[in-house]
Amino acid sequence: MGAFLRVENLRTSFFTYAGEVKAVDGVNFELGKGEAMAIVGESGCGKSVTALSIMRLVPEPGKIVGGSILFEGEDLVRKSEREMQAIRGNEISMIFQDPMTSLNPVLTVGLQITEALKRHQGLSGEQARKRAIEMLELVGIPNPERRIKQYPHQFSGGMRQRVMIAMALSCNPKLLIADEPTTALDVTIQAQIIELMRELKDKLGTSILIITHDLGVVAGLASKVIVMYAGKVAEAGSVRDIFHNPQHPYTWGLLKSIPRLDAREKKRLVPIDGQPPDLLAPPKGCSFNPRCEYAMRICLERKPELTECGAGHKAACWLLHPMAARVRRDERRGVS
Amino acid sequence: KEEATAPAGGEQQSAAEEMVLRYNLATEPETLDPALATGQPELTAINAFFEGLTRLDESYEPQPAMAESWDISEDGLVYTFHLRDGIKWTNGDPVTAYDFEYAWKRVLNPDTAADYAYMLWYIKNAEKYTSGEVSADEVGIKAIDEKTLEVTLEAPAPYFLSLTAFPTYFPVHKATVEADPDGWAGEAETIVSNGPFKLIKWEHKNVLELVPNENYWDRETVKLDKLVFYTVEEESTELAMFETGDLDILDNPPLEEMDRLKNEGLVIGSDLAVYYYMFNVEKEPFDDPRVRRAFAMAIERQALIDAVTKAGQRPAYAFVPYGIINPVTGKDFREEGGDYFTEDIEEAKRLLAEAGYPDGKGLPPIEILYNTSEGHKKIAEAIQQMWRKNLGVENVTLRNEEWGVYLESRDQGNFQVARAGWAADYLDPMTFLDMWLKDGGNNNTNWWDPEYEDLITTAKSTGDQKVRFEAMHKAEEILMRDMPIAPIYFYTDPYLMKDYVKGVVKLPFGPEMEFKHAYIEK
Amino acid sequence: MTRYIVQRIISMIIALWIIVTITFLLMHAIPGGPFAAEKKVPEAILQNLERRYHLDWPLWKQYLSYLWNVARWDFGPSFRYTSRTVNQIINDAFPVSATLGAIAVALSLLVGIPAGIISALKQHKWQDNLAMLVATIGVSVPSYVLGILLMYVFAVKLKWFPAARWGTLMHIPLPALALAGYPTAMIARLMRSSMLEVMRQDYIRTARAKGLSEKVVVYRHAVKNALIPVVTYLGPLIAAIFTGSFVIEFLFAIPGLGEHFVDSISNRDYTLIMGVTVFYSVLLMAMNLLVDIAYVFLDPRISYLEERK
Amino acid sequence: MNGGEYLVEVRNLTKYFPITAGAIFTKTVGYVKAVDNVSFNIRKGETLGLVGESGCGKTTVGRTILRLYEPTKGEVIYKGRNIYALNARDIETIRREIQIVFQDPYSSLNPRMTVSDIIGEPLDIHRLARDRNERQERIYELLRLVGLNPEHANRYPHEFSGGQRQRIGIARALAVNPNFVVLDEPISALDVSIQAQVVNLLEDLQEKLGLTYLFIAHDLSMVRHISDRVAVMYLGKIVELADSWELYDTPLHPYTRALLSAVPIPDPDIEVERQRIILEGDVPSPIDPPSGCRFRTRCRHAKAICAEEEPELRDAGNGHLVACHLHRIS
Amino acid sequence: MGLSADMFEPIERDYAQDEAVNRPSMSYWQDAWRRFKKSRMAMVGLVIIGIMVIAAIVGPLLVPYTYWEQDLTRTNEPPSADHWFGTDALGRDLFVRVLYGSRISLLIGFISAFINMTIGVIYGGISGLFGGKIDNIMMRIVDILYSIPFLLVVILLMVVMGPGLKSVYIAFGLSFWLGMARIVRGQILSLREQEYVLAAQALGASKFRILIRHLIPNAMGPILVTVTLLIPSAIFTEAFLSFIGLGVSAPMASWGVLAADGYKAIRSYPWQLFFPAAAICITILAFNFVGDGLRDALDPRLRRD
Ligand SMILES: Nc1ncnc2c1ncn2[C@@H]1O[C@H](COP(=O)(O)OP(=O)(O)OP(=O)(O)O)[C@@H](O)[C@H]1O
Ligand SMILES: Nc1ncnc2c1ncn2[C@@H]1O[C@H](COP(=O)(O)OP(=O)(O)OP(=O)(O)O)[C@@H](O)[C@H]1O
Ligand SMILES: [Mg+2]
Ligand SMILES: [Mg+2]
Repeated sequence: MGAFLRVENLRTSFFTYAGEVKAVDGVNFELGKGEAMAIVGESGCGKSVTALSIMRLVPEPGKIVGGSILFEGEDLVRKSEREMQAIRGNEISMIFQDPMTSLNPVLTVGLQITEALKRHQGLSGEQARKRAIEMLELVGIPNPERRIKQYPHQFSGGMRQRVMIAMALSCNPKLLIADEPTTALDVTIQAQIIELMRELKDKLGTSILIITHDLGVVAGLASKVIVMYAGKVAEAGSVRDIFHNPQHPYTWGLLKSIPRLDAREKKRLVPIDGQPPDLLAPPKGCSFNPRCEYAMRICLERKPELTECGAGHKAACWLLHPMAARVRRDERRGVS
Repeated sequence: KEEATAPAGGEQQSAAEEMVLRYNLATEPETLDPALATGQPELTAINAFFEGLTRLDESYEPQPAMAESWDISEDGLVYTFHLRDGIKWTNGDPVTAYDFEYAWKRVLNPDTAADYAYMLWYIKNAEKYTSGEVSADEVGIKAIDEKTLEVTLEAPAPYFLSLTAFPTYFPVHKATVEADPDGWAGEAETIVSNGPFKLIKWEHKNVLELVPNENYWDRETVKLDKLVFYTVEEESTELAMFETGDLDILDNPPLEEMDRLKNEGLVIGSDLAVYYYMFNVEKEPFDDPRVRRAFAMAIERQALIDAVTKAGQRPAYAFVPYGIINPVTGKDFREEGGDYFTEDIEEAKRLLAEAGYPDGKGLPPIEILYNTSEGHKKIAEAIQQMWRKNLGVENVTLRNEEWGVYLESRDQGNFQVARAGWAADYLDPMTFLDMWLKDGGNNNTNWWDPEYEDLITTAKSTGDQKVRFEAMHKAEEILMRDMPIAPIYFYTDPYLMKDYVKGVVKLPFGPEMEFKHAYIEK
Repeated sequence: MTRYIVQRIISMIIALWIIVTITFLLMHAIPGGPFAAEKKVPEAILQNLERRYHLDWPLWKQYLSYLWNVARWDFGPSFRYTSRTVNQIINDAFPVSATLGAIAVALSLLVGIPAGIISALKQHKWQDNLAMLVATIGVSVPSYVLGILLMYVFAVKLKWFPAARWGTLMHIPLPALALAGYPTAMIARLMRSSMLEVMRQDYIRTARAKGLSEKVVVYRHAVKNALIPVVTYLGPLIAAIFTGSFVIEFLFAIPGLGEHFVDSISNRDYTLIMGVTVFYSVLLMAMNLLVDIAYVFLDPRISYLEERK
Repeated sequence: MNGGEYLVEVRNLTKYFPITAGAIFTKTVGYVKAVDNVSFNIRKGETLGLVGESGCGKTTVGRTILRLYEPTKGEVIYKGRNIYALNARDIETIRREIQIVFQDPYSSLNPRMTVSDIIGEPLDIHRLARDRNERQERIYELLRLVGLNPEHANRYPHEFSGGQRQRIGIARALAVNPNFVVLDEPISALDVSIQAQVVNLLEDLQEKLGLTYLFIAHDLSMVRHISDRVAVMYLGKIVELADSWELYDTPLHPYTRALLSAVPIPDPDIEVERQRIILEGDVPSPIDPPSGCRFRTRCRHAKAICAEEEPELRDAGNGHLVACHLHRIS
Repeated sequence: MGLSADMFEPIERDYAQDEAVNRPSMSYWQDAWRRFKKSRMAMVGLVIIGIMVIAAIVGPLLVPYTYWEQDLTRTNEPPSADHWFGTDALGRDLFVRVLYGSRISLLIGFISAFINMTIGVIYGGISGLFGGKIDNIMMRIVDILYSIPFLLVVILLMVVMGPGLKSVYIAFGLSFWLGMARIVRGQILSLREQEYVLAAQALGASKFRILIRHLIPNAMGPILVTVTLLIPSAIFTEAFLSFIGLGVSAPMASWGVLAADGYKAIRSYPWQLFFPAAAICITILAFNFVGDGLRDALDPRLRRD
């Protein structure tokens, strides 16, 4: 049967007047049943588009131009719109990144939560309402009976995000795609939500694909991580691999730039220098090369392949090539 | 019977069994109160279910109706009418001379404020009563008893008998009127009448339905089972209804279809009306009779009729239309009088040059005033072009004004040339001629002539038809000599009836059609 | 909202008063009077008439007495339809116009909204182009031409319907169609334009992500958002169409209110002019109030409570 | 407090949103007490962090300070002038000095403006660019500052990713060289490296130009990093306010403690073993907040007095303000 | 694969290198115009309108007839080589009359579009943006203008100003933007609650700026539809005004007047209606093409080109 979800060489582009924006450019990954995987990476590197591609909801003028998305062995790319309707919300649900615009401003929150329940679970109006209230309670919204009659604009940013979460979780999907689900939440609620997801994963065997910038969340929830850069997977591996043994200079940079609560004194943060690439005209060779401290001549000319560098740990970097000089270990560790 | 409720074509067949005649009044009657009615639709409808002392026959002669007979005094001033026996209102009450007295005085009563009160001003002191100068008792209307009505006139009026066939002279049911003086004639339910038919339904702006009046003295003559009046205003719609069989008479054929309808048997009925252009004789250049004459002569009337008005109108070279018989000679007044001018371009040009405008040069800008209407516009456009072409008058513009504004402009003399029309109130040339008196309310031309005034006064103060007609011919001659007006054509009234419609009489003035004798023959 | 509605009603009454006043003044300012005719009424009779209808009063007195009557919803006797009152005329004619108008509005909504939605969903495809062509013809062919064509084809030629008049159900379809032409086109185009906007919003994506069928996505999630321009248009439309269309009523000989709007002015039937004007403006303002209330239902973010500083 | 001139003084700020019921004849049946009698000051050149539970009224505080919402009560003194007493014209000019970065990056960007229009708008409003070239240059500079590619100037908001949108919002706020910026979760959608870049940028600007920030965020490590002082809000009230390092080292309010214990650590090994203070009980609603101390329903240490009396914000020494009965007692 | 060791040499780089921005920055309107130019239908519409305008200006000079010249012997003739569009009831050449008519009708179309885009949009925008009392007052004024019988105003205008296009413009200016104002207001009421308005406010944008730069561009869809669909009503309203006596005097005629003259003859002389009506239809279609093209061009989410 293979993996529960297997994305192969997925390529999604936006065809703008200025040219083709290759938002996702050959992404590969696998996700097992009941597994949680995180996608991290540069803002604008194609994480959300990857997620949308799986849902087959890439907005115009975007198109999936290649690759396949095997979900339980079936290729979603080839499914008809009608078939997708039965899958969306029911088997795969998604929490969108922008909670403000993702909720319909003119329908009550209650209606928006219940409609998927009615459609996929065949609940009656009253049952669905009960379940909606339950879900809202679960995500920590006070006074849910009253709140379900309100409209999204009457909610705070975080509350809207929780509504989105409640909506996505309500149908007990097999795969949950969460695009930055907790950015607007305070840490206590965030912890609560993460806990909720973890439970879902452990008890119901839900697979989770979470996109986040909060490496703390990654550490707390996921077992696998892929790091994306400029539409490509830069590094993929288990959480441990990524946090303790990162192989890609971009991952190093990421880890270096976090301020930590356990730090003892205020230090200046260390961002990655340079500008992110323009996906319209990505740099030749490795797209990270203009910002890479360790760039070599080959990086300017050839794209690095994703190469194995440990069990289930891969990175796309010429530094891993046997011919490249070894970079000092502590340098890679980044922080501390 | 069942099909009577079916739409469209169905109604046609039921007509065969039920003898229904459907006619289009063309507008909603403003009222069905004989005292207040003024327009043709009202008069037509009222004439069908009310009746006066007399009724006009096919040759427009007054025949006994409510009155069985009458006596006229030697001097022609006192008329004594003898009412029929057994005449009844629709509610069963007898129709009496008192009803007439009441009705006529009601028309004259200042509080009634009837537009057509002046139709009764031939009666002694009538005008004074309307103006509030004398009381009702001094008016020359008197019911001697239930059956006898005595009417005294101000001056001899030989056409008085035909006037009594006019709806303003119809009787009304006193009790009904007094119960609701303003509203009784607004709904079918409250109307009590005395004519050949009886109004049973009046859906406003939609349909009026009449059935024979069982109480009518001449019930046998009335053969229709039902008379239906519609109020369709648009001519092309009327035509469509005529074609689908929803109407039996087409009374207002659209201009655009005239050529086609002529081939289908359109009857050009006569009408007592004239279409003319009037000149403001106080405005340049029409203060000069030669100019007026020249302009009048330069209109190609027949071409205009053929191309534009199309309804077989007759070109007018005088003011009084055809159709009024001189009782002395038995000849038509118009034919006796003949044409007073001809279309003669050369002569027109000569006159214009003589007036100081050779080839139209030096003329001030000229403006033709007309009121909003497709037909008036076309005529004005055509005449503008004719003046341009025939007289070389380049600077003619058209001014279109909304009806009320136009009337005001006319009244204030705020025009150079304006279109106008005039229709008869009664069957006598006087109805056309007394308007050109100096203070005739409708004389907007500012023209007057002392000799003309004398002639009209003479004609008005005698009952001697010979003197009258001679005076009137003379007066018209003076009018046409000075030409404050350019007659254009005499109206006609084209209509088309289904061939199974019989006995309907087309009237030249007042009510449009007489339905008393109508029947269907299939 | 309650306060808002109360405020609105007060402002409507003030507006109504202004309308009455302006119309009254305009009416008396234009030349011509109710008794003017080509064949003039003799002076004495004219005076009687003016006395009867109080036109001999000074204008301010006429105005005040009129205001008082309007306040009691009494429009007085018609000058033209001498045996009837303006109230009677309106009461008789309005139901006819309203029936026809309601059918026409329903028709234009039933056709216009789906047509607009379909064109938006199939933007630049043949469905859209066809709808645009039909809509263009719908607005470029005035209703009288449409009416006359319908009458010719369906009454004169095919004899499916009576040519004109009012009374049975069969009298309704042709004028209703002619009447519905323009609003249908307008609604379809408005709907299309706002649907195009709405269908690209993120929340539509969310709805799709929930696996809702396209129908539900469109009708539940998109239409409500797209309806505001259509509803705005409906306010004045309903007021206008329910009080009748002059052209259509004239053409199809329908005993509605529409003709009175024009005829009363040509006739200088002062009381009728005022009556239909007041009636129409009350209806219009009521409809616009309903529209404004509908906004709040369509878009809960709209609030009338706050005045923006 | 120890010297320092206050740039912004917030006094008794209160903002209630009415809740209505009924369809047409609606009436107000209650209020969401989003911000309830909040007072604090911000010194010139400092960064005040504002943290708290989601929905506790942080955004509302930020927006009301700028008078984007009309306050229910209270005043905000900016440079000695009460912002709520200004007329419309003065407000428009004062907005050159006070800026805000919106929490929701997307809906606060006009979908029909290109990025260069959006960032150029404040320049146009306050006439900060002398000509087109300068305007253009400034736009490119701002884009680079926030880590966006100037090549993207012609794109529209919907063509950007979430984080990119957020940066557009930051660039827009910085365009006018403001004095005081309310940053409403400005970096939540950014990846850590860009976060670092933006935070560094904010700090540089503060250093160079003496900017003052009100920094609203959930990421406590970032808040501590950037703030001089931190205020903690709970259900429309400020419950604790202290110097940032002080607050993190010795949190006094039970809610603050719970909050700090919940911060995830970006290390899978530590994260798995972490002990958190789990807040129990239902989250109360700002519509009818609990009597007395608003946190008492979820507080493990709640005493009888907590339900009776509302604790005031008092100085617990060293400028560390806290609103808790327990603390006073202990 | 031919990898040589020297390719793995680290390189020195200078981070400060600023790649020059090579795409000029475009504003929304410039961008919209660029997209508009690419829309084929819109360009077709523009070309048709252009041809119409040129034909209106020079067309009449090229035809051997004048609009007033009658030939009463050749009335109601069907189209022929002599008279391309046939003749009317007075024997005038319809082709040249349609050409002349286009002068008035196109002008009226543009004027109505202009009035709507200015008075209507701004008025509705202000009303919607300010809301509250101002909105209440402004919308009651609209109600009042809607309610006062147009015909009365027209008659008064006719008396005061006399016929001519000037009075037509005034009549239009008084009434022809009301629907637009309401549509725009409805849109603005909903748009003004958007966050980007708040954002603009926070930037210190004036009310007027918010209206012009933020709200109206977002309300453009319904605005364009309304404008394009009101053009035919404007053309017919002008015909009605001319009929009452306000517009141009006969024998000059606009398309609307020609169509109104022609419609009664629809059964006997259909070409008298057909040609002016077709001219109107084509023009409106062209305006619709342009309107749709504009709508698409103004919607940045629709960048499929
Ligand atoms: N409609 C569009 N047209 C053109 N480019 C687009 C469009 N939508 C997204 N992009 C581009 O695609 C790229 C990937 O976007 P995506 O939303 O997947 O980023 P992301 O990884 O989710 O970033 P973030 O963390 O900031 O949300 C971005 O560079 C963005 O600019
Ligand atoms: N327009 C509104 N109408 C009614 N209630 C509102 C409105 N805006 C905000 N609220 C309510 O006010 C409270 C505070 O909202 P606010 O947006 O200030 O929270 P926040 O602290 O910013 O939360 P978050 O961190 O989730 O953004 C919430 O309960 C919210 O539901
Ligand atoms: Mg994203
Ligand atoms: Mg917030």
